[in-house]
Amino acid sequence: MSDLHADKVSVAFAGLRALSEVDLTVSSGQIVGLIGPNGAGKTTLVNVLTGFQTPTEGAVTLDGQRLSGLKPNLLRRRGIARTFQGGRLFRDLPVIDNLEVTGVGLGQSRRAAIAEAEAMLEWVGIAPLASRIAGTLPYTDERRVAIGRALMGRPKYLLLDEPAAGMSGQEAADLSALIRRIAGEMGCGVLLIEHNVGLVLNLCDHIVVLDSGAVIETGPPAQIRDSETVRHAYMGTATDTDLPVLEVGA
Amino acid sequence: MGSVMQVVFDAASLGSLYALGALGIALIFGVMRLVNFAHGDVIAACVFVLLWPSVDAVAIVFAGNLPWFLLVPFVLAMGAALSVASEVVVFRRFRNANPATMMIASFALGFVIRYFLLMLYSSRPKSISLLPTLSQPVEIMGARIPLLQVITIVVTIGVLFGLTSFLRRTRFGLEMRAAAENFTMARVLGVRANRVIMGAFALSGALAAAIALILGSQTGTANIVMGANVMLMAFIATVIGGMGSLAGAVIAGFLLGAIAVVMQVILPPDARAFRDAFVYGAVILVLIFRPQGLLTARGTKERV
Amino acid sequence: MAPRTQRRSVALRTISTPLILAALLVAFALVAWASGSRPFNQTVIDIFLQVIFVVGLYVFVGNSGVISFGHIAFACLGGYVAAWTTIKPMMKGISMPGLPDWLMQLEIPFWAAALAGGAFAAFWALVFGAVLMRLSGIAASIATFAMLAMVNSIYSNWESVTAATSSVVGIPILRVLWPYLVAAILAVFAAWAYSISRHGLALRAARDEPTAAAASGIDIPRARLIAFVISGAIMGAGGALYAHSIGLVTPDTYYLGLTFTTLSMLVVGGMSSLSGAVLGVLILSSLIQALRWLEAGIDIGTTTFALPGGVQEIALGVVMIAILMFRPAGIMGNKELTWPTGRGNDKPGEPGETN
Amino acid sequence: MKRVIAVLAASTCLGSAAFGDDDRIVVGFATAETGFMQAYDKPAQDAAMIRIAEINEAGGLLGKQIEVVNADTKTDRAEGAKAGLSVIDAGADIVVVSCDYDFGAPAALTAESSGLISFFLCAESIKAGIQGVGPNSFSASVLAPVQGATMAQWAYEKKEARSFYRLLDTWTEYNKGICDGFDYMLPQLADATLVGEDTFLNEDASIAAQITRIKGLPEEPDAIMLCTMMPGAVSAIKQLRAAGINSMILNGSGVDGSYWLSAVPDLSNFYTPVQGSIYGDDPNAEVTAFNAKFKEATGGDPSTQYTYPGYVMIDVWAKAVERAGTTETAAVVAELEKMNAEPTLFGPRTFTSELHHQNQARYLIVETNAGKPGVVDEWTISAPIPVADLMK
Repeated sequence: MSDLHADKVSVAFAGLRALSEVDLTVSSGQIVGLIGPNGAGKTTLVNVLTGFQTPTEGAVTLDGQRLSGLKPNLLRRRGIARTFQGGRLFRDLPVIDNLEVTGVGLGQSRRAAIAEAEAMLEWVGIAPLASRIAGTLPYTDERRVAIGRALMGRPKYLLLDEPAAGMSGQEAADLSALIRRIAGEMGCGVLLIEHNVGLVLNLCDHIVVLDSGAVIETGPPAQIRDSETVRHAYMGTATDTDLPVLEVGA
Repeated sequence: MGSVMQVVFDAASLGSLYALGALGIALIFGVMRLVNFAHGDVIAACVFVLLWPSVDAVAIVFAGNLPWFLLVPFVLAMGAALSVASEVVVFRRFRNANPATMMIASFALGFVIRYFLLMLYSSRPKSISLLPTLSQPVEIMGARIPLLQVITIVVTIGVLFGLTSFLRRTRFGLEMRAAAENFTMARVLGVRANRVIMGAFALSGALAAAIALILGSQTGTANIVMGANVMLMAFIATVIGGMGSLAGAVIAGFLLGAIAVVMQVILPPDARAFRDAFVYGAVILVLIFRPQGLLTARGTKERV
Repeated sequence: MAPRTQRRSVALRTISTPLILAALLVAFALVAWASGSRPFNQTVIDIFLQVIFVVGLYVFVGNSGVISFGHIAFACLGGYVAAWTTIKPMMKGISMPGLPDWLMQLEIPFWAAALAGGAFAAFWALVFGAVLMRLSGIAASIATFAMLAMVNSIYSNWESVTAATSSVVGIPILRVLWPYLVAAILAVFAAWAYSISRHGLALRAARDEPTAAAASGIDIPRARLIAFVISGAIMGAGGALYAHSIGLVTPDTYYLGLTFTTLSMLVVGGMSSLSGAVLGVLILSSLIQALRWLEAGIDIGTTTFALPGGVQEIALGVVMIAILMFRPAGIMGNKELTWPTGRGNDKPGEPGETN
Repeated sequence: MKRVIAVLAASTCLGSAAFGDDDRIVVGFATAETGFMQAYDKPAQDAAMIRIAEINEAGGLLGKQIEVVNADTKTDRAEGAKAGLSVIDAGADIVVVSCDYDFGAPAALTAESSGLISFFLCAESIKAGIQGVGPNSFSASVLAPVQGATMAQWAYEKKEARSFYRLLDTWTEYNKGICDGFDYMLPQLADATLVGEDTFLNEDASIAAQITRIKGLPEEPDAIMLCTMMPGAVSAIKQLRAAGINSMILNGSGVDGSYWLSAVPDLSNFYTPVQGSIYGDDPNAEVTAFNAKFKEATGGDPSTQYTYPGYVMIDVWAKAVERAGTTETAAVVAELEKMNAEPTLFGPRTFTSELHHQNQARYLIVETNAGKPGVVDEWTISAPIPVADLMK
């Protein structure tokens, strides 16, 4: 069983500790949720796992092999893909090319990259958008393009940074279905950062809760749902947590 | 001891020149993200305002005959005026353009200024006697150095202190610093953009004029391309100092001056001709190890 | 979904751009040929050389978005290769006695010198690029400038091999238009081929969104390096041909003047467009030529109308500023010239298609 | 390919049309009318025009009036090649090119490849001739090394200078030429020593480091051989004097003229070699008469001695044409190469089949004392500088 592992990762910016001794593991086919309030260090952790940030202490390993220190593009070639909060699509390029770029980035020829990109758009369910300029897409479609782009070359792990932000209930449900297929059909390990806690509880096999750069709770959804620590530290009040859970659960 | 002091003075006076230039470039870059290639031509123009337009070999002195206490403010004012005019006429229309476009526009403007000077004064370098009393040697700590070198260093230090307290103490300076750090944010907070930018151009122009005075009295020559060399060095200093960081620009200016002088001193005669290759090699090294510059201005590093 | 899988290949979809540009160049050549004037012929040769330089510059600057002040250094390297390999051995012995023996005896035709110049420049682009391509933005620009200044300083002082600042003469002069036309067209096609290659696509993606490009597996320094080497090769070949067009080389020819001319033409034409690169040259060169004619004086009826000296340069500067004011992204922006009826409005930033 | 041949044929036809035109004699000036070379080209060209006017007034050359065609090089090498082609297409029999070797060479090369004589207005590099441009190329001035050698020998013989310092501006070939001549002469002067050397660049804003090195010497040198040109020369001289260095300064002809002296008030102990004096004190009264004529024609006095070679050029060329009885290149070159110490207004001129340049010449020595330049002596180096030494 292969896994992507953050081993006691700490990151300090100019004396400020953004992460301290964070442990996290994602295995193939597993969906792991990463939640926590704003500024908890979730994106920093994703940056560490994808090579955008070098940990001050600790290490990232893939199947036991140490990865930290490698550049993002090399981690991507090892099969660790990600999406970004802001989307960061190649705005001036058509959708198909957005995917194609990753194909050629991974070493494919343009012809092969186009072929895979077309198949991938189909798989993600946005084939009709192929010729649209990425910068003109609505919000929801942008997320799907970003996911499609990240799935080029069949990565082993996919790190999704707030993919459901601003989505309606139906859209979030469609996204959940897609993420399930990614884990199930592709056997891809997924790390999901999300504010929509309901979605996370509903979808994930395992959840890690960060607060102020440290892991405060970890376990299966049921355990997180009931955790007093999480409720207290993360949400402040109990009522706030219930809302999204009910919404998605319905 | 005397000879070491001499080298220190040589390095400091050349460094001063580059530091003043770098400051002029960095001020405008700070508020506009514009690398102003016309700066060198503003320097040249400031020397030529001392002369009456003519294409003869012999220079006809015009403002150059004023006593120093009138001459210096006159040249500074001309520099500031020319610089502000370039903002109003040209750069104002490029506020939203990308840096490359602005850079080429500034280059084109410099081209226009240079050939305008050529039309008025011809391309022949002219000789001027600017502040001749400065061309006397003085003795300081065992080193006999030209008075002008001392004055250059003193003026530079004075300008640095003046500018620092101006930026720290006055409301205008505060606005300018805010704008240099984050222009959009500064505007939101009520900084008057046009005023700040014009102020930056005026200061930059006055700095160009100060360089013009130093260069003019040092070389005794008015030449339409005389600002180009200082401008290039200043530009390099601005970058290795950390774009947008005024202190970094000054430090890097001094550093470049020191490297150039030290190379001249330590290289064997056969290698001295290649001095510039070594200096630029050093520039590349600095950039490789500190791509963000010696002092990184806040807010210039991109976040994921 | 069926039509998707039948997309024409990228090359077929975009071939119209280099074809149109080549046709434009041929048109210029035919006008010069028809005029029969040797000075005008020489002017058009100059324009073709500028096309080679600006297109070479475009390959790197246009696709990477990094302004390079250093590319003329490669033209310098190429120009001196032409001097080293085409001057008669006896003359080389006089002007550049420090050349190694095999090089001293070498005498090759101009086209081989152009190829050798391109290869030599590409080699140094690889060496310099390996160090410099890690830098981004303005730091990269300054580093490329430092490279130019280094090359200039070395070539200006290495007496025995480059004859220092002195003009090296004896390079066979080639005053026929067609080789330059062919070379310019080849440069256009090379730039186009690079643009549509996977490396070109990857680099343009990195230009627009570097973070996402890195997350897409693109090794940005390497992608830049590839463009740097290819553009270095084009500049080197252009530099060698430039040497053959006037019969001499000096380090000074390949320095700040040419750097700013070529950069200006690229930016005015449209930095991220191949058509912009070519049109920038053709439009600005035509403008310069027209102003020179005016400056030399033209007869209107019985009076001669002439601009005073210096007005030509001032007018050129003013026109450049005006063009950039009204079209900050250059004349072409990031669009390309295509057949008017052509489909494929789906890929801007890539030759052959429009928004 | 056919088209290529067609073009070749077309251009050859054009060329021969120009050669075949025998009714007129045309002097083509491919010189700088704009850009920084204009400052050097224009005075020399004006002087050439004076000689042409004199010849035309006296009945012309081979009985024909000399016509003039111009093309502007814009102080640009590529434009220089075009300007050369322009004047050749306009029927030039001789192509006069820019004063400086670097900027004149492109036009001279076009003349050479068209089989025409080219004359540099005042280039002082040996490459402005057979050794560079080709067998039909000449220069009207004197080689730069002769200037350096002249100053070294004169200072040694007449001023008892023994310790020399060599300060070279590596910017141009001309500067290096002066120092080459100095280097050639110095070992021939018994007990003269080189106490130090340094380099700088014309555009350097400050030469403080170089000056510090001179001041670090145990004793101030008797003479500083300053191999540089305008505008860096003024800057270097000013800084040397400002630092309190009072050694005699020896120069090339490039610093001739009084137009810049205001920048270094009361300059003294400063020596320059010139071919003729612009200060009205030339030992040859005809030079002073020429100066008056020049002023009449152009409205100003000659500002440097580089005015004179233009006059010499037309003078020697016209004599060669007259002797050959034709403007045909080979015949005129042959006549020019026969000239041995041919007298001209500005000293004798010699051309040989080896050298189209002067490797020995009479120079007037101008001393600037308290800011006033004047002729104090004249000097001819004891032997011509061998061509082999010039080619180093």
